[in-house]
Amino acid sequence: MNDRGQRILLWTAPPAVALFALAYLLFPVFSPPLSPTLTPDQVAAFFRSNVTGVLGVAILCNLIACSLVPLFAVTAVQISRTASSSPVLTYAYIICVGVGTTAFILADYCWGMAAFRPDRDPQLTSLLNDMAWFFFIAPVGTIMVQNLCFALSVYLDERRDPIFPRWVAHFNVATVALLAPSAFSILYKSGPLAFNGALSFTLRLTTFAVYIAVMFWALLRAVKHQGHDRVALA
Amino acid sequence: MTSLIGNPLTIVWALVTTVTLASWLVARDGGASHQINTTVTLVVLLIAAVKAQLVIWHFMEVRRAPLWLKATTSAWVVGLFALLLGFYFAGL
Amino acid sequence: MATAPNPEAGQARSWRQNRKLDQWIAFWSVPFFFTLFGLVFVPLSWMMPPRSPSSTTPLIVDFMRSHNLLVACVILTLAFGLAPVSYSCYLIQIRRMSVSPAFRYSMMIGAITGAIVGMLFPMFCFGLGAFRPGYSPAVLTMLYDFGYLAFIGSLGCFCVMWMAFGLAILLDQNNILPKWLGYYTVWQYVTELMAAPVWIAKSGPFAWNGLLTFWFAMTLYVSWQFIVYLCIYRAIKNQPEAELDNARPELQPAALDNGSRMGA
Amino acid sequence: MTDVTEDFTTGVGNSRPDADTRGHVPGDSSMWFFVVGDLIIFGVYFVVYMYFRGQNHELFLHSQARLSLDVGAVNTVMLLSSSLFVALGTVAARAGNSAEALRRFWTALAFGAAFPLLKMFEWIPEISAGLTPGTNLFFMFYYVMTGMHLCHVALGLVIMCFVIRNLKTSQPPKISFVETGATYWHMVDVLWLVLFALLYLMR
Repeated sequence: MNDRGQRILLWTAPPAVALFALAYLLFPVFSPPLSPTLTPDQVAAFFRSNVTGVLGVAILCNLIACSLVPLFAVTAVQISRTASSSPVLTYAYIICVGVGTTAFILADYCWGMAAFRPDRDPQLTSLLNDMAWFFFIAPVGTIMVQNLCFALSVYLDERRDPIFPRWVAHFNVATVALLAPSAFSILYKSGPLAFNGALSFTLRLTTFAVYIAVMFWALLRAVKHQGHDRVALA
Repeated sequence: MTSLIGNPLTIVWALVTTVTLASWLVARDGGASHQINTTVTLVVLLIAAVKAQLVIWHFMEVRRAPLWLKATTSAWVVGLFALLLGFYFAGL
Repeated sequence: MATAPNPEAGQARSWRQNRKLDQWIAFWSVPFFFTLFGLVFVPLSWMMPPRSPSSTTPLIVDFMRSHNLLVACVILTLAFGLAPVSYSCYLIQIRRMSVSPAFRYSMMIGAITGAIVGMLFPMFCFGLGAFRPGYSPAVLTMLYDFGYLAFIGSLGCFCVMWMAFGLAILLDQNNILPKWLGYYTVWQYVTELMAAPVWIAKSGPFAWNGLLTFWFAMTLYVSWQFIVYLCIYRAIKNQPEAELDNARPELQPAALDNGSRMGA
Repeated sequence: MTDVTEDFTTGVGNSRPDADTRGHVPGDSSMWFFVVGDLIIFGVYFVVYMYFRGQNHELFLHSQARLSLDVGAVNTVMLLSSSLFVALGTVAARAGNSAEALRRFWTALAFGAAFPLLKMFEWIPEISAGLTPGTNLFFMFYYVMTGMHLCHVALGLVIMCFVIRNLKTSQPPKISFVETGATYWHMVDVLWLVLFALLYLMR
């Protein structure tokens, strides 16, 4: 009875992921990802020639920006079920999700702004594009702490049949290592660490996608085995 | 029953109010020309110090408070107005 | 890692078996984060103490183009996830108080807003200025103003946090944290009011580098941050084992289950 | 430091100094931590104001001329009278006479509520005349200090409403809460006395 709500929330994740994939494929800025070495005039020209594409995806992302929050909410509930001495990890997890989602929304705003009036001064369009990339790629701090909190709660779980298998925790720690390099995208304009580089862009997005898939599966299993011990996260 | 008129608090109030009105008059005509007037400032600040001490002492009942409270509040009043006058005369 | 002496039956327990391990990890991450924060802001990028809002444009342009700002940005984007951990240290103490959960929820929401508008966004404003050399002085000055005003001028989110935290301490009957700390926390609300004029004044004591709005408010804030941190240490230490969520059954007082302990 | 004389409700006469309550801290002691701290914070503001006034006497004097001294004086009398009735109300409440205490606190609330109204009558003409915090340093000090004081007055009025509710509902009223509210209100009054002298009267 208690986990029906959580199951419903969990099953909102697959359509959300589908929409994010759609947005990723349709987004002209991503195919191929804009290079940081572009001069402001080239960036302005790019936005002038792709207004509909960028605006369309910006609106779509604006709508689905928080669509993965239910998944994270269910994770927070499951973290609070693992019997650590206090909900410190749950609260940290919730705040990290809030901050991370807001950063993504700000990135979406900046791209939307750049495309809203593409005949702006090229410097401003280039600034908005840079700001969008900053907010999209760079802030990995919260996702890393989020995953570490989750991993810690699994390690500290003293139940006979633990809520999550140990490897899920190891996986979360691994994602932290994989996401860390994209914070350095601020320092470089070319090479693997740049915005469009292999490490900062492709590795980060694939890691995040795999992370969502694994968490979705692990949460489904955890919610199914929750039975009826009522959780008072409060 | 505590009568209103003879009450020491009312006396303190009356004193402080008249002093306020007095300093208002002093400032109104004495300082009407709006240039530096050290006597007005000195009088006004000292009156304010006395008023503050009276309110703290009687209204806030610090009169019957333990020593540490009396000391802190008096130190604040004296220290503050000393600093104020100090900076005022330093800035002349 | 501090090995908090465990009041368990005397046998030496390595810190791994400590019952409050998650709280101690969260607790000891805060000084690390604040020292890192301090190092990044003052010696590394010399962002703090802030320059004057009315400094000349060449000075602003020169400062905004320094490479250290980018390095500061990177370190902060890696570490700023620890800010929520420090806020959750406060939240778990509020949860132990006999107050409604509304206090910790409002503090949580304030924390989420504060982490973005008060830290990440201004940091990126400075990073963006240094990222691309081609920007005109006008754009750089805008980023410079936006960065400092967002850092020092973000008021509302912290207002609600300190008010919720202060009120929770004052209304709490379990005396988790001392009452004077509650009043001290409400003062932080006053320091936010004191910072409001930064949006108006461009020089003098009320500018964003002014004597009153920055230095005095900062001394009040930093001293409070240090003192509240000591009180949290004491609160974690004094929490009886039985009261923990993962208390073993024999320690658990008979009728208490997880739900009933929280205030209505 | 628990306030040992908290529920001390002797029918003490108003004039005789009460030897037995020597060392009686009105309200709870941690509230005094707040009061003294607030006095110190405002004290720093006053001293910094005086320092910057010393830097630029002309500007401060001419700006000061634009203030209306009369509203300031009336406001001072309002706060003083409100403080008087709060003090009288506390004495009556301690004497166990809740009805009398209630009447006095209502009067105090009336006088106290007049303060923000008068302040608005003072501020709105000034702001519409173009004297805003951004005009010059004096007006920044003027608006910031009186603004922060106004916030304290607003909080004081709210606390006074709670005191009145306490007097009306609980028999006997919680004396320490009444005293705490009174202490806070008197502090607000003291701050205004100094503000009035610094902003309006001094030359």
